Formats: sequence, C-alpha cells, structure tokens
Amino acid sequence: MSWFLFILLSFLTLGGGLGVVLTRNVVHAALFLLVSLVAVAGLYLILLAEFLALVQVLIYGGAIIIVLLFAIMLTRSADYPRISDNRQWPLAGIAALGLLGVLSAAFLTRPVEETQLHSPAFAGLGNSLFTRWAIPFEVASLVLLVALIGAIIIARSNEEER
Amino acid sequence: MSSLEQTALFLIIMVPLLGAVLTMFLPKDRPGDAWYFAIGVSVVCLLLSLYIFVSYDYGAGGFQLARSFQWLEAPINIDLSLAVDGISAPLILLNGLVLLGAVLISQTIRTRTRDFFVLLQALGAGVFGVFVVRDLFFLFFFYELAVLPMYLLIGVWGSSTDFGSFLRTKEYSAMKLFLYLIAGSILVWIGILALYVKSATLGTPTFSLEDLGNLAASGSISEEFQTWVFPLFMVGFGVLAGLWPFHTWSPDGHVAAPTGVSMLHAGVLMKLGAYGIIRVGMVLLPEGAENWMPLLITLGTVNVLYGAVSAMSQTDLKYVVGYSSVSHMGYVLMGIATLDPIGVGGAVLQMFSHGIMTALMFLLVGAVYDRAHIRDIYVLNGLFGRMRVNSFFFAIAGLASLGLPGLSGFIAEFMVFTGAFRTYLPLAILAVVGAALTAVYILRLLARTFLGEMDPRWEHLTDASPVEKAVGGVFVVILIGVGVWPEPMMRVINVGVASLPGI
Amino acid sequence: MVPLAYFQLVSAGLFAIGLYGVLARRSAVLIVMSIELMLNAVNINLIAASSHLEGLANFAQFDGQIIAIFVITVAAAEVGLGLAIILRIHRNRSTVNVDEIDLMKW
Amino acid sequence: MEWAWLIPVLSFIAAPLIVILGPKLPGKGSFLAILAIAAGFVIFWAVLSGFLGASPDSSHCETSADTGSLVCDYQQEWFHAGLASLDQSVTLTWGTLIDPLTLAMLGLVTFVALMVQVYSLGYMKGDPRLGWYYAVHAMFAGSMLTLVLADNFLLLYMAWELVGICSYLLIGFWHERPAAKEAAKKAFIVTRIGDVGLLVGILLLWSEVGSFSMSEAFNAATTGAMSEGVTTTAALLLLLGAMGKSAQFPFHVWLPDAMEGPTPVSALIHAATMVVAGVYLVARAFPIFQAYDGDALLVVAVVGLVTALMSASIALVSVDLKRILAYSTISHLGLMMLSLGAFGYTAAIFHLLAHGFAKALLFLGAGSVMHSTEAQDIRQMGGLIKVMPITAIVFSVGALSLGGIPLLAGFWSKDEILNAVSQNRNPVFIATAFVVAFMSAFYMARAMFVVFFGQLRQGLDHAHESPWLMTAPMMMLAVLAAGFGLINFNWPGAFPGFGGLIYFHEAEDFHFNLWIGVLSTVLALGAFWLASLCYLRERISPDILRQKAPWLAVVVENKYYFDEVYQWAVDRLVLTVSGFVALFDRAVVNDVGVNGPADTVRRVGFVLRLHVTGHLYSYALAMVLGTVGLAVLWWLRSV
Amino acid sequence: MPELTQNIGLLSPEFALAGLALGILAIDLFLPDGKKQVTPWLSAAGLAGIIALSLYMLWGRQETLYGGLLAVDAFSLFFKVFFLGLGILIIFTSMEYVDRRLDNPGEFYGLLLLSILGMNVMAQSRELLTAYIALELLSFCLYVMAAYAKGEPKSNEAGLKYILIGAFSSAILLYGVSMIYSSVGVTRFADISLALGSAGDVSPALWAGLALLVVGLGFKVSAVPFHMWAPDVYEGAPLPVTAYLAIGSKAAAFALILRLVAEGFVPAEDLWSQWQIIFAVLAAVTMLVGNLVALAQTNLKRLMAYSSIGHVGFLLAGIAALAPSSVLASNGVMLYLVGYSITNLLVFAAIIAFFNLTGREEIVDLAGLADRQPFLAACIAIGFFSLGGLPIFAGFAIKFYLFVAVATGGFLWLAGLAIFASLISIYYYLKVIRQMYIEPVPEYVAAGSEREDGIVYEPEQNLSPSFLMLGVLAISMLAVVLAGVYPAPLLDLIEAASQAILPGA
Repeated sequence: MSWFLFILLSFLTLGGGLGVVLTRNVVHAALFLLVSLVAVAGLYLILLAEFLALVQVLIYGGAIIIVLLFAIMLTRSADYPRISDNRQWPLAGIAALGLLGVLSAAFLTRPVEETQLHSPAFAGLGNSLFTRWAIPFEVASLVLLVALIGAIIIARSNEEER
Repeated sequence: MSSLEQTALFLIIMVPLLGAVLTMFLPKDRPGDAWYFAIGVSVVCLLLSLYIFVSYDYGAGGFQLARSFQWLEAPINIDLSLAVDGISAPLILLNGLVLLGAVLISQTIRTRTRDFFVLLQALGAGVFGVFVVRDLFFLFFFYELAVLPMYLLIGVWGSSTDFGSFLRTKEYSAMKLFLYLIAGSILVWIGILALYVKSATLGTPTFSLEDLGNLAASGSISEEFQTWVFPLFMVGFGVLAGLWPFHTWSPDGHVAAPTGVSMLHAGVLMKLGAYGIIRVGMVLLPEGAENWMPLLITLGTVNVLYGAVSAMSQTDLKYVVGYSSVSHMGYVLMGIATLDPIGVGGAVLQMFSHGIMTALMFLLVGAVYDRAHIRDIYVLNGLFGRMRVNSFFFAIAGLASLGLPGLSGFIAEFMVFTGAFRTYLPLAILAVVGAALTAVYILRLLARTFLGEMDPRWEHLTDASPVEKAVGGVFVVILIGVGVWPEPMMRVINVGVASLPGI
Repeated sequence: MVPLAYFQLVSAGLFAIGLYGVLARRSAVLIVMSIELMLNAVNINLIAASSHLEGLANFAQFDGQIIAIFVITVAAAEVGLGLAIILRIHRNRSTVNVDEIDLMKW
Repeated sequence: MEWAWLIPVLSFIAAPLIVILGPKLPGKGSFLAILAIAAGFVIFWAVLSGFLGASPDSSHCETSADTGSLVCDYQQEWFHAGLASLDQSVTLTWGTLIDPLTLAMLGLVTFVALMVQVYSLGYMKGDPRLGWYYAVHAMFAGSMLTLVLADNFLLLYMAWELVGICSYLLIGFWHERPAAKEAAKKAFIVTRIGDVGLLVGILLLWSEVGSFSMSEAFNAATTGAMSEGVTTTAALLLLLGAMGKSAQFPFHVWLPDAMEGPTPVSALIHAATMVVAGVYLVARAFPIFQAYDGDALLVVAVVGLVTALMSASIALVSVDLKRILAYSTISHLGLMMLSLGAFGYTAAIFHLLAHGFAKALLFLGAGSVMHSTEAQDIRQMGGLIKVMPITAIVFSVGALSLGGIPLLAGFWSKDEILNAVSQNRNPVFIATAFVVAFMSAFYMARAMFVVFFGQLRQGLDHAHESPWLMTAPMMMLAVLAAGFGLINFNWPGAFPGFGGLIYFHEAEDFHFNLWIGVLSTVLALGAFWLASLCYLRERISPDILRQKAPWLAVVVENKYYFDEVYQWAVDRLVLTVSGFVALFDRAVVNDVGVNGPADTVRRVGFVLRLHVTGHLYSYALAMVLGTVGLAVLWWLRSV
Repeated sequence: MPELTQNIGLLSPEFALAGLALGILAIDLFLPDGKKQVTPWLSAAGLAGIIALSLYMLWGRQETLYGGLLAVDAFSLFFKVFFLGLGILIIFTSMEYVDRRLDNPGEFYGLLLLSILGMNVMAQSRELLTAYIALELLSFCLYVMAAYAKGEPKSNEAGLKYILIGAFSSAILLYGVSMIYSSVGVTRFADISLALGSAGDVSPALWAGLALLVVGLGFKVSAVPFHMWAPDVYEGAPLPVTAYLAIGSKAAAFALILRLVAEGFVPAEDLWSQWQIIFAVLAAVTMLVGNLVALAQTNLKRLMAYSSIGHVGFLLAGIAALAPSSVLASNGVMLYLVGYSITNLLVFAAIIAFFNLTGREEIVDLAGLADRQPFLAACIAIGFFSLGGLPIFAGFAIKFYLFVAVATGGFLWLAGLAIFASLISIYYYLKVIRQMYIEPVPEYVAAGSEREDGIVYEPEQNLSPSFLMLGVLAISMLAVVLAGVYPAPLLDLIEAASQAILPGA
C-alpha cells in the first residue's frame, strides 16, 4: 500500500515539478506547482508527519500559490506567451542531470542504516520548537517581519514615483 | 649623549615619518612653508645620520646602537629591532645626504607642494627604515613604504618624454615602476614567508634577522632549501637594484620622475635592492648564495655592458643617465656576487659613490630641463657657454661615473674589479671593458650637450641657482673626498663586510 | 515500508527539476516557483530522514521536522519579498523577463 | 728626497686654488701654476742631489735586485680594502719611488712644463678661460709627476688616467670648435681602450703577487715566482696601455687629431711628457718585459718599428705644420719603443729626453708661427725667417737636432737606438730603422725649409716676432735640444755619462759604432740636401712621387685610411650594436617582456569579465557547475 | 530545560537590539515627515548603548546556550562589538545619502538594525539551522536594502538578482543541511565534528551535503564561482548598502564560516587535512578571478565588488590554513576581516561623500579629485593603498599576518599566489588613484553644474562633505593607520576570540 502511494505521489510530485519547469503557460505552471506541492504533502503523510503535511497544504496550497497567481496576474503582459526557456536550457539540463547524478550516487552508494518508521508526537514537536529552538523561532519571526516590511516598501507605489 | 645613542636609530625613522604627517597640516596656500619644513626635517635627518656614521665604532665592529621594541608577540613574533653595522652606516649617511639634497632641489615644485613633501619625507623614512631594522617584517615594511610614494611622485610631478615615434608618458612610467617594484617585492615576500616557515619547523618561528642568521650560521637550514629560496631574494631585491633583464622600469621611471625624486630613487632607493641581497640573501642563505652567485655575477656583467651600450644610443639626456644607473648598479651586483671581501666592500662603496654621483647627475640634468624644457641631446648643445657651474659639476659627475681616479667611483669600481678578478676572471675583464664604454657615452654626452658652439636659442639660460650650486658643490666635494681619501668610509665598510658569512 | 533511499531519490529528483527551472526559465515568477520546488525537495529529505532515523546514536529527535517548518517559513517569506520586487520591476520596466533584466553586466 | 711627493702635490694644490680663487687674482691665478711647477723644478734639483748622495745604506733606499740601480721608496698607507686581519685584504698606499728613471722623467716634466707654462702666458694672453687653462695645466703637471713618482701600479694607473683626462680637457680647450671637441673625445676614448689592457694587466699582477707594489711584482717576475705565461701576458697587457698612451700603431690615430688643442698643450702633453708615459711604463716595467728571455719585448719592438715607419711616411706628405710634428712624435715614440724592444733601455730613455726637449721646442716654435700668422697649413707659409728670426732659428735647431744632424742631441740619441737595434735585433729592424731615420730627417727639413726659408709669402707681412715670454722658453729649450747630447759622454772623473746613471742591470758606457754613425750622418745630411732641392731650390718637384706611384701617395696622404676604417667600425659596428641593443631593450625587453605579461593579464581580465553576463540564470548555472564540482571534489577528498 | 531562563541575561544584547529595531520602526510611524532625521541618531545611540551593554554583560563569559545552539564567548563578543560599531559608522555614512535619495528612511535604519541582529546571531550560533535562520535575517534585510532605491531600475534589478540567486543558494545550502542531517542526524557543529571523527562507515551523502553547505556559504561571501551576483548587486544597490554589503555581510559570513570550520571540521583532523586543499583551491580561484576581472572595470562600485571578491579569496586562504594546534590562521582571518572592513569603510565613506556631492560613481568621474576635494582623494588613495597591501596602512599588516599564517599552515604556494594576486590588485587601485591625482579636473566640473542625476546643486567647489562624513572619514583613516602601525592591542582581543573557537590551540 505504502509502496503504491509512494509511487503515485512521487509521480505526481516529480510530474508536477516537470510541469512547472516545462510548460509554456505561466498559469499552468502555477497549477502544476500546486499539484506537486500537494503531492509532497501526501509524501509527508506516508512518512507519518501529519503536522508537516498540514502546514504544507495550508501554507503552500493556501498562501503561496495564491500569491503567485496574484503576481502572475499583476505582471501579465503581452509577452507572456513567448516566455518559456532561455537560450541556455540545454546546458541547464545537463547541469541539473549532473547534480542529480551526484546526489543520487551519494544517496545510493552507501545508504544510511535506518530503523522503524515512527511518528513524533505533536506535543514533543511543539515543546522542542518553543524551548530548544526558541531563538531561531524568534529570529524567523523577524525574518517574516522584514519580508513584510520589505514587500510593503518596495511594492507600494508612492506619489513621487512618476 | 647616551640618550641619543639609545634613540638615534628610532629617531631617524620617526623624524621624517612625523615630518610627513605634520607637513599635511601645514597651510595649503603657502607652499613655501612645506619646503622650509622639509628642509628642517631633512637637516635633522642628516645630522642624525652623520651622528650614526661617526659614532659607529669600527674598531669594535658588529651591530651597534641596537634597540628593540616588541611589536607583536607570539604566535607570530615580530619585533622592531634596530641596529646599524658597517654596511648600513654608510648607506644611512648616503640617504641623509641625498634626502637633504632632494628636498632642497625640490624648491621648484610648484603644484601641490605640500603633498609632494609629504610623500618625499615618507620615502626618506622608508629608506632609513630598511637600513636600520633587523627584522624581516620591518625590513619589508619599510621597503614597501619606500616604494609606496613613487607612483604619485612620478605620476603627479613627473614629465613625459616624446620620442617622436612614440610617447613614454609619465603615467606609464610611474605605473611600470611601481608595479615592477611591487612585483619584485612579492618574491621577497614569498621568500620571507618561506624563511619564517622554515624557522617554525626548526623550533621558534621568527622574523628576526639575528635569530635567523644564527640558524643559518649553525647550518640547520638545509642547502636545498637555501638554493630554492635564494633566487627569490636575488631576483626580488634585484629588481629594485635594476638587475638585468628586470631593469626597464629604471630608465623610464627615473626619466619621468621630477628631479628630487630621481635623485632619491636612483641615488638611494636602488641601493635598497642591493642592500637586501646582502643583508637577507647572503646572511641568511649563505650556501644558496654561493650556488647562485655565478648567475648573479653574470647578470651583473650583462647589466654593466648592456646598460652602457644602451646609454650610448640614447638621445634623451636623462635616459643616458638612467641607463648609466643600470650599468653602474651592475658593478654593485657584481661586487656582491664575488663573495670576496674586497669585491663586496667595493659594492658597498659603489652604492655610496653611485648614490652621490647619480643624484648629482639627475640634479644637473633636472636643472637643464627646468631651464631649457628639453632634454634632447641633439638639440641641446654648448650649454657650457651659459651654465658654467652646472656643466662643470656634470663633468665631475660624469668623470666619477667613468671611473676617473681621484673620484669615488674609481675606488669602488676598482675594488669590484679586484674582487671579481680573483673569482670570475673573464667577467671582470668584461666589466673593465664596460668601464671603457662608460667613457664613450659620458664623453659623447659632454661633448654634445655641454661643450661646443652654443646655439643662440640657449642664450636665455641661466646658470645653476644658489641652491643647486650648494647641493651640487657638496656632492662634488664628497665625490672627490671619498676618491682621494676613502679610508673613513672603507674602515667602516670593511668591518661590516668582514662579518658577512661566506666571505 | 519504503526505504529512506527512495525518498531521497525523489527529493533529489525534485531538487534537480527545480534547479533546472531556475537555470532554464525566463520569467522571474517561474524562477520563484522553481525555487519553491527546490525547497520542497529539501523538506522531503528532512522529513524522510527524521521519520526513518529515529533511534540512531546522538540523533536529535524532532530536528528534521523543525527544520522543515523553518524552511517553509523562509520559503513563504522569500516568495512574498521576491514577488514584491518582481512587481516593482514590472512596474518600472514592464518586464519580468530575466533575459531583459541585464542593465548591469561584466 | 722624502719630500719628493711635494713636487706633484704643489701642482695639485694649485689647480683647485686657481679654479676657486682665480677670478679674483691677477692673471686669473696663472702665476700659481707657474709658481707650483717652478717650486717643483727646484725641489727636483734637491731630490736629485739627495739621490746622488744617497747610498744603499740610507734609510728607505736599497739597490734593487731587479733593475740593478739604487731605489729609494717612501710609503704612506692610504686605505684598506677588506679588513686588515683577513688574509684576503689589501692595503693600498701612496708611495714615491725614486730611482734614476724617475729622476730623468722628473727633470724632463718639471722643466718642460715650466717652460711651456711660461710660454703660455704669452701665447694664451687674453683668453677668457685662462684660469681654467692654468688649472688644468697644474692638474696635468701634478698627475704626470705622480705618474713618474708612483711606486705602485695602482697609483700609476690613477695618475695615468688623470693625465688622460687633463689631456682631454686641454685638447678640448677650445671646445666651441667641433674638431677640437671631437678630437678630445677621440683621444680619451682611444687611450681608454688601451687602459683596459693596462688595468687588467695590473689586476693580473696583483692577483699573482697579492700587492700592487712594483718592486714586488718585479721581484716575482725576475725570480720566477710568476710563471712565464702570466708574466708575458701581464707584459703584453701593460704594453696595450702603453700603446694607447704613446699613440702606437694601431692606437696612433688620436694624436694627430689632438693637435686641435692649444699649441703649448701639444708641446707639453702631446710631445714631451704624456705621450712618453707609455715608453716610461715599458721602461719602468722592464723587469717584467725582459723576464723569460724577453718574449714580450719582441712585440714591443715590432710595434715600435711599424709605428715609426708608418707615421714617418705620413709626416712626409702632411701639409699641416702641427700634424707633421705630431706624426713625427709618433714616429719617434715608435723608435723609443723599438729601442726598448731591442733591449736598448738607456738609449730609449736618452732619446725620450732628447726628443722631449726638441719636440717641445718645435711645437713652441710652431705655436709662435701660428700665433703670428694665424695659419697652420705650411703651404701658406714661407720665408718667415725674415719676420721672426728668433723663432726661425730655434725651430731650425730643433729640426736639425731631431733630424739627426751630428753633434746635436738628436743625433746621439738616435745613434744609441740604432746601435741597440743593430746589436739585438735582426737586420730587417736595423734596415727599417735607417729608413725611418732618413724620413725623419727629410720631413723635418721639409717643414723647416717650407716655413722659414725661401720667399716671404704674400699676406704674411703682418707677421711679427713673438714676445719674450714666448721666445725665452724656446731659447732655453733650444739650448737643451742642441746640447743635451753632451750628457751622453763619459767625462772622465766627473760624470759617468748617461749610461752610467740610467741603466738596466749594467751600467753602460758611451759607445759609438762607427758605421752606424757614418751611415746615419750620411742619411741625415742627404735628407736635408734632398729636401733643400725639393723645397728650397725647387729643383725637384715634390710631386714626383705622386706622379710615379699615385696609389701610394693617395694611401699615405689618407693616413693609410685608419681614420676611415675606425670611423666605419664605430659607425657601423658600435653604433649599430648600440642602436640594436637600445631597440632590443625597448621592443623586446620592455614591450614584449614587460608590457607583454602586463597586457596579457589585463586582457585576461577583459575577457574573463565577460563571464558575468548580466543574466541571472547564467549566474545560477555557474553556481550549479561549481556545486557539482565541489561535491565531487569533496567526495574524492573524503574517501 | 532550566538553563534556558537562567542565562537569559546573556542574550540581553540581542533582545535589546531587536527591541531597538522594532522601536525605531514604531517611532518612525509616528514621526512627522520633517522630523525623521532623529531615527539614525537614535539608532546610533542605541547601538552605542548596546555595545556598552554587551561588554558589561558578556565580558569574560564563556557559555553555551540552548543545548549548544548559541555560544557566548570571546569570539562572539568580539564580532558582536565589531558589528555594532560598524553599524554606527555605517549609519553615519548613510545619513546624508538616505536623507536625500531614499524614501522611508526610518525603515531603512530599522532594517539595518535587524540585519545587525542577524549578524550577531550568526557569529554566536553553533548549529546549522540557527546559523541559517540568522543568515536569512541578514539576507532579507539586505535584499530589501539593495532594492531600496525603488525608482531606479538598477536598484530593482540588484534586488531581484540578489533575492533570486540568494534564495537559490539558500535552497542549495538547505539541501546540504538536509543531507548532513540525513546522514548523521545532527546539526550542531560540535556534533558534526564528533560524527566526522568517528566516521568509519558514513554515507557519501555527508560529503555531498558538506559541499552543498559550503556552496551556500560561498555564495554569501561571493567566492568564485558563486560570486557573479556580487558585482551586479554592488553596482545596483544604493551606495551605503553597497558599503554595508561589502563590509558587514561579508564579515558576518566569515564569522560563521570560521566557527563552522573551526568547531565543525578542524577537530576531525584527518579529514580536515584532506579538505584543506578544497578551500585552498576555492581561495585560489576566487582571488585570481576577482582581481583579474577588476582590472576591466569602469564603475567604482563594481570595481569595489570585484576587489572584495579578491579579498574573499585571501580570507578563504586563511580558512584553508586553519589548524587544530595553532590559532595563527584564525587570528589572521579575523585580523584581516577587521582591517579589510575599516579600510573598505574608509573607501566607501569617501565614495559616498563624493557621490553626495556630485551624484556620480564612475571611475573617470574622479578625475582631478585631488584638486577638487583633496581630503576625499587622500582618503580614497589611502584606502586603496591599504587594500593593495602597502605599509603603514592596515592592509600591509593584515596581509602580512594572514599570509604568514597561510604559509605556516602548509600553503606556501597559496600564499605566493595571494601575493601575486595582490600585485594585480594594485594595478587597478592605481588606476583610480591616477584619475584622482594625475588627470586634470574635467571641464564640466570647472564649468559648473551639469549632473547625471539632473539634480541641480551649487557649484561643487563651494561644497564640502558634511562634518559627520568628515568625522567618519577621519576616524576610519586613523583606524587604518593605527591598525597598520600598531595592531598589538587588537590582536590581543583576536587572540582571545581564536582561543574560544579553537580550544585545542
């Protein structure tokens, strides 16, 4: 069962990803991305990481994709149809395959010894996040703040502009 | 005087350095002040250098007036150790003399006078520094400090030369000179690093010339190591000494530089290179030196001949002098490479003598150029008619450079020949031939430029100014004095040379 | 039960795809999307490891998932700020085409 | 005797004094030079008498084993090269060496210099650079006297160079004249080439002996401490210096040109003193030359002979009065060399002195003529005896003396030389020597007749006798030129003769070889007679040779084309090489060797910058490639 | 986890800084437009106070917080004070520029303060995630600041390139982290070094992960071949931001790298001796490419970008030479960082002052500066001489020290190469100096007012840099000379910092 799900979800994940990078239509790309990200959430479920799956769907599916779509619409211009790949795409393919090769070789040469699959408790996760990882957590909040302020400052149009 | 004894060496670095700093704060709109101030500073330097030279006890020998300040402690171990020996004492005096001369003669600098004297004094400080320190780090520090101001000194206050078919701009010359000297210094730097690493593997890492010298003397530095490190110093320092084929910065640079800078540079700065070879190469790497000396003396001989032959066909007055420097530094290199007490002593004396002589020549050429605004020896002629003293001094300098007895150049060259004769006979003979070639171009220059019927164009020229007369006169007196009675100089040099290893 | 290595391969594949997207696409928005793919690949890897490797010596218990949470956070922030800048460029220059965004080079 | 060093030093002191104080002194300080040399002349007599009274037992004196004569040596340390405690150091000294040879030279130099300086007061009167003239003169006198007094080779070399530079300065005294300027340069450089040999020779001796002392070098040569090869090489190298200074073939070209200098200078430097320094050097270093059977002396003889013959022949056809004298000087220097080469030590020195007085006289006479006529070409002169009788007479005395007319000094000295040659060298030498003697007489006669006798040329009416300042020295010299031969004889009881004073190893008696005497007398008289036919009575056209053998005339009149060949060598070889080296320096060393790498680096920079394309994705691509590379590298370094 | 609260005082500087930043942002909201000039002064004063606080709270402390996530030691204190001090000077150099040319000044200083916080946390983090998140805080601030001149296409472009490449590289870095985690299961530096030390049978994914991690950090310091964003961003960003990028962000990244390598890699001596060559190669390529390409630049900021790439090469050489038994290399890197930073500050402050006066930033625009603004020209010249490694300036001493360390660490060839690269660098520094000192004043300057940005100023001759600017310039010039002449006190501090991360030495 888990094998079946794994293969299906992997297919969706990778297929969605390929869709993102290969399609000529930007909106399609965003939708492919959605597919891929949701499939990833499915993979998290196989891995018994329900919380992460939830977060994945909420943040990616609910927030990021929406923002992307907004951005696509805001930046839609006459040249979108011809937007696809740049001139170096064959090189890009080779480079990506090269990296894939190295990574796969690294993973497969001497696989890590593993134990039973397990599911960490929500409570433990939360406890850890707010005690041990409190400082990174707070810093992350500042990161979000900065992103927020930055997005506002940069995207906001003001009078002087024109 | 004991306090002066303690601090003389420190002062001789600090006085010009502080002078440079203080000059920056002089009023900008009164350029004369900077000049007077610089004169004051360099007079103090000259007095200090005289004190150092005179108080050097040649009977006792060795390093004297030693003083050491800790700069950085372990793990790197750098001290500012100061001391003077028989080799550096005359060179310190030389720098004192030429520095004052250069400052005096720079009265004619009219643009950005203040900046000029800042840089000139920094240059002087660097040179003094190299001669008095006994630590590789600071040797290199002051070595670079001496090079540092050159770019601006040439680039800003220099002059370009039009050869008709092409133009040698001051910017080009300044850039070449600067990069060349720095390029040389990177070899030195690598060598210094190698030595430091070597000393670390042998126990305590150190930059101290004294400690490294002891290591070398104890034979714990392997011959193989010495053999690969020595060429770094030989070529690195050699570049500054005008070693062929790394000499081309020298004529171009000297020609482009303003008079005072040419004097200092050709007169003193080039000696830093030769001094470095002696102080670092020979002392720390005696076996390496021995293995490489045949090459050095060969190159030195090439310098002598090549410089002289090149000088023959130059049409620019200053280029002749520039190439003659290349040629004469060849004698210094040869003398060093003989590893013979007489030869090395001759090299040191030649450094002094050439320093004074070439400074004098540049001074006089500069005086001509200031007045005639041209340096082409096919155009200038018969200047004797208007510039008597100038021509007379030039003749003396020229005669000193062609090795006329009674002038200092003879003693020095003669000693170099003597040293080389015993060790590298064929090269010594070639060097003697080189001295004859010197006569050819010097006399050609004298005949074309200073003697002969005067062109009416030069009617308006005036003779040397009082300052030029005074500086030139002192230099002439020194040339003659050392030529007639070299013993005061030699007894100091002899002591210094005798303590070098491998001799 | 799917071994860790398979997840890792999927992750590597997704990473490579995203990377290809960054390298080959012309639209800045698509590049942002491709980066998201890469970040997801990271997360797959982290979560698979944290789920499979429990009990190893000196293994930090929740770290994989916690890191993944941070990654998602940062990814969101990146998208937000990145898109803001893209919008700004589009407003100033009417293009989001990275081919044309080369005022500065060499 | 220990005060002999004062002789040159006085002149050395006078020189800078004249330069510095001269402008404020009457006569621009010229009297200082004259005072100095006059004092020197006086001291010379004191030294001479001291020496004659000295014995080998006196302090500082001994009988040299190498030369066989009494030698007194006074030394003062000068400086040390190398620490004295090291074995490889050398102590250099000032030292005066007094022996008969030195004394002979001292006498010649001080006397002629004094005469010439006095003469110059008249000759150079009104010259704006009179002070400079006398300063250099004083400098020259000091250097020349140092040269003859030096007891070591280094000091000798120094003096040698200093006289060279003084000669340069005096030849070029009227440097506004291009010819003078060029001549001065040529003189210095040509002699300098010889000096290379001299210096190398000195250094060679030093490296063998370990000292610059002459006596030690001589000792090493005669005792065999120095091998034959080294000794002969050293001798030949010294000879090279001597040839340069004494204008011996092939270095003779500078001396005729040197006539561009003021005539008194020619008289002093280029006739009587400096040019004989080469002869002096060979004589001084005779122990080295004659060691190992005197192989080197054969070279000396050949050089002397060739020089003498060649330059005598040129003198026959030259039309410039001073150049005739110059070639004559070269020729006679050649004879002296020949004499030395034939072991005629005494003869050479004797001729040196006799020739010195006579030639100085001739030059001063020529100067007097030129001073008054302002001409130099003998074809423009004639019959001057009518307007300047004293000059004519003293000139004639000199010419006759040098021409070898019996009883005059030149006759005796030439006779001694011929004697030596006939004894020690093969017949070719003596035969050629006779030819030279004949030519010598002929050209002297020619000069004398053309200039002073016959009809007074038109345009020379204004010529007048020179002032007494000029004639008086000439007359004193004339006395010596005529009567110096007397010193040659053995005056029983009173004087041992010249050969008894100056000799090498064995005192020589005066000897007179009848056939040589007769033959040379016949030749000399014949030459004068022939010349009178040609130039005085014009029975024979001087052009006869030109018609018979035009090529020979052309070759000789063009001085055997030496100047042309040398000029060619300088222009085509030296300057070409020099130009090539300068070009090489600029084009290869600088533009390729220096600018090349610099430009390459800069170009690499310019090309390399293109990798930053401005396109974001290519940046990313580079990163990926770097990532792959780094990952692989890391992996490789970890297992 | 009781230790969490006990030692919370040790983080007081961070909290204070965060508070200060948020406070500035808040105050700015309520300030009327005319009064916004107080924010920089407030920020600077706050930073000064935090420096005092840090010194008071942390001097001599040596502790680990949050189970090994953060370190409070001499190393972090050193960098903390360094960054805070740098922050003050950057604020002073920015003020005039921000005032005249940028909107939203209050947020600018707020972001600046937050980025300093990020840098501080980077210097004290001992764990990959903490380090990463701090790095992101810094990066985000910089992304925004780079794009701050939003009306200018170049600034937009800089922001875009920076954030996209930055996100891309952080993805790579994170993937590396994930690989490390999946191979050994830990992310703390100390644990990594333990795992490496006992790595008999470890998955190669670890090696690849480490490589990817280094790529991410290499991007941050702009090591070749991860450097190409740097010139564009430096050129496009507003000048004070460029200065900040060149100085602050680089120093922070190196602080992180130093600690990571010293605590994570170096203790595994066998492996580290294998890996040194990797850093050495990276260093060699970086210094060569940076300095070579700089030869061809015409824009001042771009020139500084390539020059800083070159300097990164030198610093990486120092990293490669780190050794378990000696603090020499670590001293060298830190000394170099300090010297390089103050020198760059001097140069940038002068360039900013020049830009404020003229609105120009090409090298040729500097023509005749020695006559127009002698003090600025002297500052730039001194800075460049120092960067070129010439004595009495900091550049000489720091280069010498660093190269000694590199050579002693067994990389004499690398030291030689570095010295050669310095030689190349001198050429382009001299090109600038030539413009200032040798070329004549261009006619348009003499003539009057034509300016690139169209803003009309008084004739330049009547202008001079603000007193604040002059103050910064004077201070940094003094510092440059002092560090070049007598760095001993500084080295004492650095020595202590080195001991903290390399206890074995």
